[in-house]
Amino acid sequence: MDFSLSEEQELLQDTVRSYTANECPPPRVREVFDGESGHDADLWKGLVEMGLAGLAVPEAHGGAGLGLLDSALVCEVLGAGAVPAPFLGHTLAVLALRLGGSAPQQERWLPALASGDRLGTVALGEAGGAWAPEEWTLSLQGERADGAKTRVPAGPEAGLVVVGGAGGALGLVDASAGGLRWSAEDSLDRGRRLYALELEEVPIETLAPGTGARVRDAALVLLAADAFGAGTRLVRMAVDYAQARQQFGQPIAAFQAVKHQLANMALDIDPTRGLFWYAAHAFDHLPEESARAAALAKAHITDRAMQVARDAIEIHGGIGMTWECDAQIWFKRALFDRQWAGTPDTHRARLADLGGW
Amino acid sequence: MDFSLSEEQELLQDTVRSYTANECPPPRVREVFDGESGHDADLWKGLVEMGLAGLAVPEAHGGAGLGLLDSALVCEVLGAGAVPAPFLGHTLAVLALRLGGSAPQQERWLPALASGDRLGTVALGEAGGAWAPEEWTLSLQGERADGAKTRVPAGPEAGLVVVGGAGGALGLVDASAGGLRWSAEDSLDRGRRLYALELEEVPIETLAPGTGARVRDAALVLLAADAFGAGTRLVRMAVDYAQARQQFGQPIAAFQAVKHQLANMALDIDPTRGLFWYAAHAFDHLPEESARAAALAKAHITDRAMQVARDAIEIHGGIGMTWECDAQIWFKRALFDRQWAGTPDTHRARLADLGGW
Amino acid sequence: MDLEFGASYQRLREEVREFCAAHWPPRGEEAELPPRDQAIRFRQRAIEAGILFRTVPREYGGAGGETDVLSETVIRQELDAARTPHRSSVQGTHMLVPTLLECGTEEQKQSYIAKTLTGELRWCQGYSEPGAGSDLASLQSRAELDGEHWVLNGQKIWTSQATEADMMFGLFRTEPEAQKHAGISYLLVPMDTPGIDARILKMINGGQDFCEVFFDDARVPAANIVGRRGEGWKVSRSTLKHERLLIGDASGARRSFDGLLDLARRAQRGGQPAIRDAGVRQRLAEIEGYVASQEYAVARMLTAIHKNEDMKVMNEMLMAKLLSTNTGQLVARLAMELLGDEGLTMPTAEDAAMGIPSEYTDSYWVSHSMMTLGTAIAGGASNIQRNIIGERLLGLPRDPRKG
Amino acid sequence: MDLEFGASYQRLREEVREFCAAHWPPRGEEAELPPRDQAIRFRQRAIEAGILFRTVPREYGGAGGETDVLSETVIRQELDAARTPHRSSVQGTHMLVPTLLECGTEEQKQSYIAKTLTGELRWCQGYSEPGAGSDLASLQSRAELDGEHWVLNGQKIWTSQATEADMMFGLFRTEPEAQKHAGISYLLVPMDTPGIDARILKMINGGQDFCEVFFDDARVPAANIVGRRGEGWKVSRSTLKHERLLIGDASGARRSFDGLLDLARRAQRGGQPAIRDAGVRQRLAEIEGYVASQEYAVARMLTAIHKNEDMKVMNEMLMAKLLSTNTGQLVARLAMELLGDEGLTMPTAEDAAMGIPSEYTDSYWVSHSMMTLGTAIAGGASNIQRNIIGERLLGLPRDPRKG
Repeated sequence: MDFSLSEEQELLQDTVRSYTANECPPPRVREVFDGESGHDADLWKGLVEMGLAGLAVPEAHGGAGLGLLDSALVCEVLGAGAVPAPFLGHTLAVLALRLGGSAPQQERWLPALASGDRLGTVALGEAGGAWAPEEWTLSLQGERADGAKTRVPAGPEAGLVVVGGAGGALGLVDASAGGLRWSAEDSLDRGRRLYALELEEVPIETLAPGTGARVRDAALVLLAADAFGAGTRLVRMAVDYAQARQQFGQPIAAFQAVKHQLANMALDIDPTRGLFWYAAHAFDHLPEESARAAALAKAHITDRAMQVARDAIEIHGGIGMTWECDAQIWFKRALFDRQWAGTPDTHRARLADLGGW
Repeated sequence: MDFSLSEEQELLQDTVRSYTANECPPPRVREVFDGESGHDADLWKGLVEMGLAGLAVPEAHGGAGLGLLDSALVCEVLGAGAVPAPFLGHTLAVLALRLGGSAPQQERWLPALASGDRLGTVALGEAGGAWAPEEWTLSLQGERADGAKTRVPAGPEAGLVVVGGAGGALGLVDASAGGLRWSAEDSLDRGRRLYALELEEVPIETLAPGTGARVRDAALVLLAADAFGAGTRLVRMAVDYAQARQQFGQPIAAFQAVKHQLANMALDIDPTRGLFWYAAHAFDHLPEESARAAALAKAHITDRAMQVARDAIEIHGGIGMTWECDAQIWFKRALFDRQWAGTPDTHRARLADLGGW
Repeated sequence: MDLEFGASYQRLREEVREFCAAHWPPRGEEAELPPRDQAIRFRQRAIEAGILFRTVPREYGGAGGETDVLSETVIRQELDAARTPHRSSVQGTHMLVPTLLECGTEEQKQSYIAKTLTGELRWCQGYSEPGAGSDLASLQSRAELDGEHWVLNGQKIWTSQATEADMMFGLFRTEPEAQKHAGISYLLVPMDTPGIDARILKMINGGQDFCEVFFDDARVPAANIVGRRGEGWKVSRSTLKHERLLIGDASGARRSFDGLLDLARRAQRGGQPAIRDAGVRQRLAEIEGYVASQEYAVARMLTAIHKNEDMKVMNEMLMAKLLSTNTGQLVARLAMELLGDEGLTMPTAEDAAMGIPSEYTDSYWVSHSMMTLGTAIAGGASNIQRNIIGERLLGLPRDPRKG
Repeated sequence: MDLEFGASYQRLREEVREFCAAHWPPRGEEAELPPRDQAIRFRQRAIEAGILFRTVPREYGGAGGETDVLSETVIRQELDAARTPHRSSVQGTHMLVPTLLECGTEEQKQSYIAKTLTGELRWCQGYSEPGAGSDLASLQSRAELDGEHWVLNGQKIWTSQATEADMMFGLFRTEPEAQKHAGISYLLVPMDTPGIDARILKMINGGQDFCEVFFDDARVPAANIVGRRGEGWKVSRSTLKHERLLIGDASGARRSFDGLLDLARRAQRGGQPAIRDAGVRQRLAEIEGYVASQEYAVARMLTAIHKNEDMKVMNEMLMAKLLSTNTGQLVARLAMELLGDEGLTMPTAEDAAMGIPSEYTDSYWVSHSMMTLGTAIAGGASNIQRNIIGERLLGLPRDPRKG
């Protein structure tokens, strides 16, 4: 038994952590957050150079050939830093191709995704919160697709869009082929902007059946990991603030009530780490447990992280409610992780079904 | 607008409070609790002499002719004192007759109930937690009844038993007529012992249709009031203990964490008072709101009281877990109020239905 | 026990209703006026009709009569129901005016009260500072007397609508050597004084209701002090005795709950309206227990205050704030769950503004679920409230470190 | 990452399984022996087979070998699965024996260890006192040296199975003038000493696992001290370093959760099994999040300790207790709701006893929902745990009043 990270995995986290801490410290996070596009091309270029774009791409296609756990560990670091980078959508697009692409499709797209020449994204959700593959309605019959998707990351920055369609199928759309109409949604998490996508007579190639559900499961794991990172950082921010903020002649951290609130926050988020580790591990190695473990990780971690985010704002007092306080950025990061791809209740209902309850 | 108690109502509470405080202080409560029968005949006699047995009996039949709010206010005081008295079942039997009895039935039974010559009780629940009138199965067709009821208060002490039957009907059984087989259940709240009742060819008279649901609603209000009393007392017990108990050289109440736990307990239970006041008022004056208000009061107050009870035990530390600590008696009082006649979730499901949600 | 307001209040209710119907919204050429002028006119008429500011003496521009807590509640309910602009500068009408009536000079009363009541003169409150939140007594902004002027320096925060206000009433340290509460004075500050800079403080939900105000050698006439020098703390608390007429009527909690029910009807869960889901129903029913508790607690407070039996409802009065905070948090959490994808986008500017929403839209709920975080803070953090309950109601030991 | 135990541990698992199958339950004439003697024999054999007490030296009655945390976990899982009586006097085997190995005299080791391991000699622990719960250092029971004897006076509480134990190891104040932790000694006390009175402390659920023990001039040989006089506090903490081998395996939490699922299948809600109710499913799923978190936290601890990387899992180690308490409370609350009418009657004596239940009956759940109240208390109240997390993990200021 070995429920721990390998040295390589710890090194991967350290590397990404120190790179993003240097290149994208909180003031830079805020610049991008408040900026026009929410996209930081230089930062993404740097992350691509570190190999993150190809992390999940098989070595044969120019990637590192690593498992979902490795991608999740990167998400944890990105969530902790509230790093504005299109890693989530890109990685899911890579996985869609890896799991459901034909040899020619993989040959054509994976090297470009690994090298960062193309940015990938996924268009899964539809209006009304339809995130479950069985709820998707967009038709992938024929060689051209028409329809609308919502809450798509990266949007016009993307060069390849993996689109979810009726029956839980996935299709590949080359964004450079035209016919895609993007419109920006007024995103709450401005470090990961979302777009509505309309497809009109767009050429599309389908991937192997069943891939939609697998990609959704991977999304749940990555979101859980991101929320874990954001949540642990929010605890740290609350602790630091409580140590610095003086009231009644002492740091508020010295009040037992505040101290216990902080301890409860740590207790809320810290023990959930294993849920995403296990879910990521199961995704690659224990297929029969994968869907349920992913649902459990997403439901539990993002709910706990959201509670921690609320508590962190409360510890910050009024200042935590302002745009200029960094806590709001991480709060919205955690909220994105919670709401995107279905809320905790939705996934709890699924995991009850999957458990045969 | 006047959402307050009348002077008479405040006097009623004061009188019962001071009588029970004198005649049934905690050491006496414990004696009865640990005793053979759980019944204190002298105490009940005293309460009867104060007029409690006839509180809800119309004046024409020798009672005080008061409303459900007055009975609920008495329950609050009894709950606060964990007073071992058969007031709940007796009052519900009176209400059954008052609401559903024919003139001759009332004539025959109400004076005896008012004077305390007969103790009344109600046999509503059936095996498997069947408390809703529509779930009752005992047949009241014909002049004799056969079947089984559970969780009946007072049991063999009772002289008149109001029995719930199929279709939510109620029937009257003269306990002295024979044919009733009582067996004691190993009651958790030993101040209000419960019995299983088997009826075998027992003569029975039916009351007016629809009375079953009304009596159930009244039961919910009285339980809520009792739980409110028990809950407020548990807060007081926890406060007193925290003031007295020294750890690390000071009373534990001086620790901010403990102080805030106590404040949260008070905040849990204190604001719920109006729920049972209103539900009792609605029972007599606002029939269309009565069922829903009763369900809301029972669900919310007994849940809050139970949480307060758990917290009070925790404040007491290890000693709160022992039989010799009085907190356990009030804990079990609150638990009875919560579980008897259906749990909070059951009534929340009902009030959602009744609200047309 | 009687939950109806009774005949005399029913008559008052109808009078107010008729008044509103006659005067709001304005007709004819008045309908062409700018909204603010319409609102000022409406309030003038309501004062003349004896509906608004009933206890403020006539000579200062009020209606100069009697009132009671039930009348005030009935009037407010009707003015709200007709969506009239009866709330003008709440800081001015409900904090400054009572303070001036209590502690102001005759000249101050004459100058300020009448125009404040109609809303011609708009006020902001300058109490909080970055370093003085729950611990208001540690405020640092100072005013030094230089001949005929106070010279102000420092910073205020959480100043509602400071960019729109004409005047600020605020607390400034005038005796720097004095300890804590002592040495603070209550000053009236024209917002167009040179050296004052008010900046909007954008909120987490995009709202722009609050400001920071910076003072850099801003000079204010020496006469602009209310009460005595160094007694500003006491002066600022002289409004407390007026607050008993201002018990919230909890109808906000009920309206918000009704809005939550609507959201649960709109939201889908497993192919049906979420409100049909047994789990959602349980959570709604649980929340209703808290909402109804608040309603009855308010009814009990109104009754007791009306009978001058305030002492009977100390519990309710001290718990009201925290109870409402806790309920708000439960509502926010369920709303966020029901919102699903709507929780991924920002609320509209209208929904991000504070105050009672005209409609409980999805965007309102996004904003609300963020702003409930603030209710645990504004007007005394929840921990301070718990201290108060513990110490005043339960008689527990006071925190040793305070003061 | 590998969640399986791997081949070498699989072999160990099979060996233990075979051992259990061969020796438990006993057959032939051994099956006629009293249960306690059967259990003693089983433990003797398990020690001889190198399965139990693997690190206790042979000369003191152990198996005298090596072990690691994974082996210990595998062994315990199998001994539990076969329902063997491998746990004898846990206080004795897991607290006293390590202490004696660390601080005892050769004579003490010879006299006590072997018999304690088999369960022939049963121990109870005398630490807690009525006035010293979380604040153990303030204990008052005293031992005065009078010639060749310690004379004991005072009272102990929360002494498990004191009425059945042969001996107590306990802390007594021997230097009354010394402060707090100083002046305490660690003594071994035969329970049949005249002047000792052990009384069962009946619990809220009717359970009889705990006792109070009263000392009235009870005389114990002077040699019955472990370690030096006045250093009992340090001696009592010498077991801590052995505890790293005793990480719970969280299988209890999972079993308990499975029992809760069964309860939800048995209980009826609106005419169908409660587990079909959407609200109940949500609550179960939420609880599973906590249960699974505990499982993985334990797996991580086992891994790290096995690799001698204890520092990596400080968070998990310090949070384990509170996490399990919180989960237990959630389980208890849902169980009580599902129990309905069953919550109106007392649990059976068997279900009221502490320890791992053989079956999750309704009566067990009644008992459990009361006993979870105690988990917030036993072994350090939850507030103390929160202090520890705040101070040691988050680096927050220490409470000023302590010590």
